[in-house]
Parts: sequence; C-alpha cells; structure tokens
Amino acid sequence: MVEVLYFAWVRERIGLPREKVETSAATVAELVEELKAREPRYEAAFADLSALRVALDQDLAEFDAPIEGVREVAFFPPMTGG
Amino acid sequence: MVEVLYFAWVRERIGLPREKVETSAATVAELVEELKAREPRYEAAFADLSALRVALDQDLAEFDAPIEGVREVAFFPPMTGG
Amino acid sequence: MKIAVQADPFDLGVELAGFGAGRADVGAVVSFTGIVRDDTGAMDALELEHYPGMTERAIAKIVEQAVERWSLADVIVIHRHGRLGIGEQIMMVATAARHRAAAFEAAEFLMDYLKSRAPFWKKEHGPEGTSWVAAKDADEDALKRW
Amino acid sequence: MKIAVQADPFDLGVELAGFGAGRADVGAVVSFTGIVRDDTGAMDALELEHYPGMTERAIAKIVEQAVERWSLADVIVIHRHGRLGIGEQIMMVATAARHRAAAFEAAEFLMDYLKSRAPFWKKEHGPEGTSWVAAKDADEDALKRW
Repeated sequence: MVEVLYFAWVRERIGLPREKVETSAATVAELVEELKAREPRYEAAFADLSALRVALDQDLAEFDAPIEGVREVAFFPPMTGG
Repeated sequence: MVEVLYFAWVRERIGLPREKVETSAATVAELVEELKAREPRYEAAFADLSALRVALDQDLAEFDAPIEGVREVAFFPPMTGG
Repeated sequence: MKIAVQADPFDLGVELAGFGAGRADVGAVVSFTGIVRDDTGAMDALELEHYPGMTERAIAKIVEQAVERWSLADVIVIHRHGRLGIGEQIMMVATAARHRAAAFEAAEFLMDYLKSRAPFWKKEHGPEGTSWVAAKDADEDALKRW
Repeated sequence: MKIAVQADPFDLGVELAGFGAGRADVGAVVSFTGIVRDDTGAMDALELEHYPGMTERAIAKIVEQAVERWSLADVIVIHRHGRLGIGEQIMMVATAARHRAAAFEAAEFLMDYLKSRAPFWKKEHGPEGTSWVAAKDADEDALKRW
C-alpha cells in the first residue's frame, strides 16, 4: 500500500489530490501502468511521461526506480517555482 | 592655467589636494614632465605612470590626450570603489 | 540560515536587516526578489501550488549545496504559495559571503535550482480562465552551468 | 532612479521598500550590499576618499549604460565615503528588470564598473598605521566580460 499524490494539472486531470493505492508494482513505471488501466482520467494524466516528474518519499526519482519500501509516490509536471 | 587635483597616495606624496598650474603643455604627458621637473615630491608621485590614472574635466583620459581647453586635470591611482 | 515556505507576505527590509551582520568575514550580501509580473495585461492573479513537506526538504538540500560550494556565511530563502496579485512578492533569496562573486553566483544558483527543483507550480488566473505555467527549456538548461 | 554619494549610512530596507513596485513589467529585483570586511583581524576602520563631482558623473554614466543594455525599470546606487568601521555598509546597488537574468547581470555589471571606474580610493586604518588598498588585476579583468 502506497500513498499516491498528484499536483497541478495531474491532480486536476485525475480529480483528486491523493489516494491510497494497493499495488504489486516493482517500479514507478509499473505503478503508472496499473493506474492507467483503471480509468480514462488516469490514462489522460499519464499519457506523456516525458511531461511528468515523480518523487519517491519526497525525493525526485526516475520512472524506472523501484518502489519497494516507498511510502509516498508523487506525480506532477515539471516545477515552475522561483 | 589649469586646476590640477591629486587623490589618494598621489595627494599624500605631493602634499596637497589641488593647485593652479600655469602650463604650456599640449598633452597630459607634457604636463606631467613639467610637474616632475619642479620638485622631488612630484618626481616621486609621477615615477610610474602605469600606476596612475588621469581624468580631464572629470572624464577618464589617456596620458597622451591633449589638454587644450581643459579646466581640471586630476591624477590618482587606479580606483578601488565598490 | 532561514528557510520559510509560507502563504503570508514577507518584508524584504525586515528580512535583510542585520543579515550577514556581526561577522568580520562578510563583505558581500546579494538579494533576489521575484515579483508577480503581468506580461499580457490579461492576468488577475498568480496561484502557487506546492508539495508541503517535500518543498522544505528540496529547498534545504539546495541551500546546503550552496553554503558548501560558496562558503556562505548566511542564507535566506522565503517562498510563498497561494494566490498572489500582480506586483506582489513571490519569493526571495539572500546570500552573505566574503566576496561579491561568491554572493552573486550562489544567489543565481539558488534561483536556478528553485525554479526547476523545488516543487512549486504556477497557475495564471485571468478573465478567460486559468492556465498552468509551462516549464521552460531555458530553465532546465540553466542548471547545466552549475 | 537614485544615485547618492554620501558620508551617512543608509538603510537597505528603506531603500528597497517599494523599489520596482507599481509596474506590471517588473518580475525581478536584485540588490548587492558591500560591507567593510576585516580579513587580517588587524584593521580598525576603512577610509574612503572620492572625487566630488566626478564620482556622481561616473556613476551616472555607468547606470545609464546598464539601464539601456538591460532595459532596467529602475536602479539604485548608493556609495558612501569617509571613515567606516568593520561591518558597516559601504555601498549598495539595486536593479529592477523583467527577468532575473537581466537583473542579476546588470547588478554585476554595475558592481564591476563601480569597482574600477568610479573615483573612490580605499585606505585601511590599523594599529600599525594606514595603507592604501591596491587595485586588483582581477577587478580590471572583470570588465572584459561586458
């Protein structure tokens, strides 16, 4: 069970800011595939991974990173701070 | 007749901040030669022109610049502002 | 050292008062302030979303790198979130160092990294609706010089 | 636009309050403050001599170049003269521009030029007497990048 967070337009497309997800995925990419298979809104949010960033337990990570032991996975577009 | 100003260690070596100078010099370099001929303290102040800067009527200039029509000639070391 | 992520406005003068003071080895203080700009004349406000928890963590990491690399005597980073009007201050950084080159470079480094590595997202509100600000390739490229 | 050459101290917060404000095209404000440093632990004070008249004129010229080159919305330059204690503020510049790169570059340009082209001379006062601060080749070299 991981906590999955969505920010900015990812949050808007999926329609919620966070949810608990029961998953057997080994990597972020596998988790994304599971989510995309759920509903069209997930499919839409994850259509172009190059437009997305992921953080594992609040550290930026790659989509091929393993998620074993991770408590919090966050998906969001490239940051625009400053 | 030009007003000649000295700043920083040039002022200290010559021993005064400004003076009026009667000159027939055509260029700054000629004026410097006239001053050096006056007394050892001028000789000391102008010993190394590469360590000096000159301004004509408050604009930086070169030592070969003409001084005709100039009212104010200032000699000083390289600036250390900021 | 001060890192703050807040909805409230900040006062640049208050933040900089005494910053870098009381140390004989500080010769240079640089500050940067980001302000909400309206390039199109059709913006009412800017909204900043962030990732509570990760934001502070990401900023702390960036600050730590800057302090080490430029031997900074002190740093301030304040970044706001929420809805901001045109002309309002979005964020500030300040750096205190021995020499001016270090203070300038560290401030630019902090800005470049905050732009692309701190989890903030900007959304423009205008009369015709809202739109998320897209990240610029130039901002990502800016990181390459460090 | 503000240029001041003065013996009195200045208050950075007061100077920056409202600087660049009230314009929708200003997104970035950078400030630099120079502070009297004591590298050797053997300095009591720094004395700044200047060339009244030329100083203001030289600074105005440098500011004019910066405003034009980086399309600055506003600039502040304040430079003190006279005797200053360790930790006292010597001078400040501030720039207001549309983008951060312009604000940073213009502030660095102003600093580089003020260092070597504004008629100020620094003298250190210590227990063993006084000595004029020598200009550094690096400061002259810094101008080459502009």
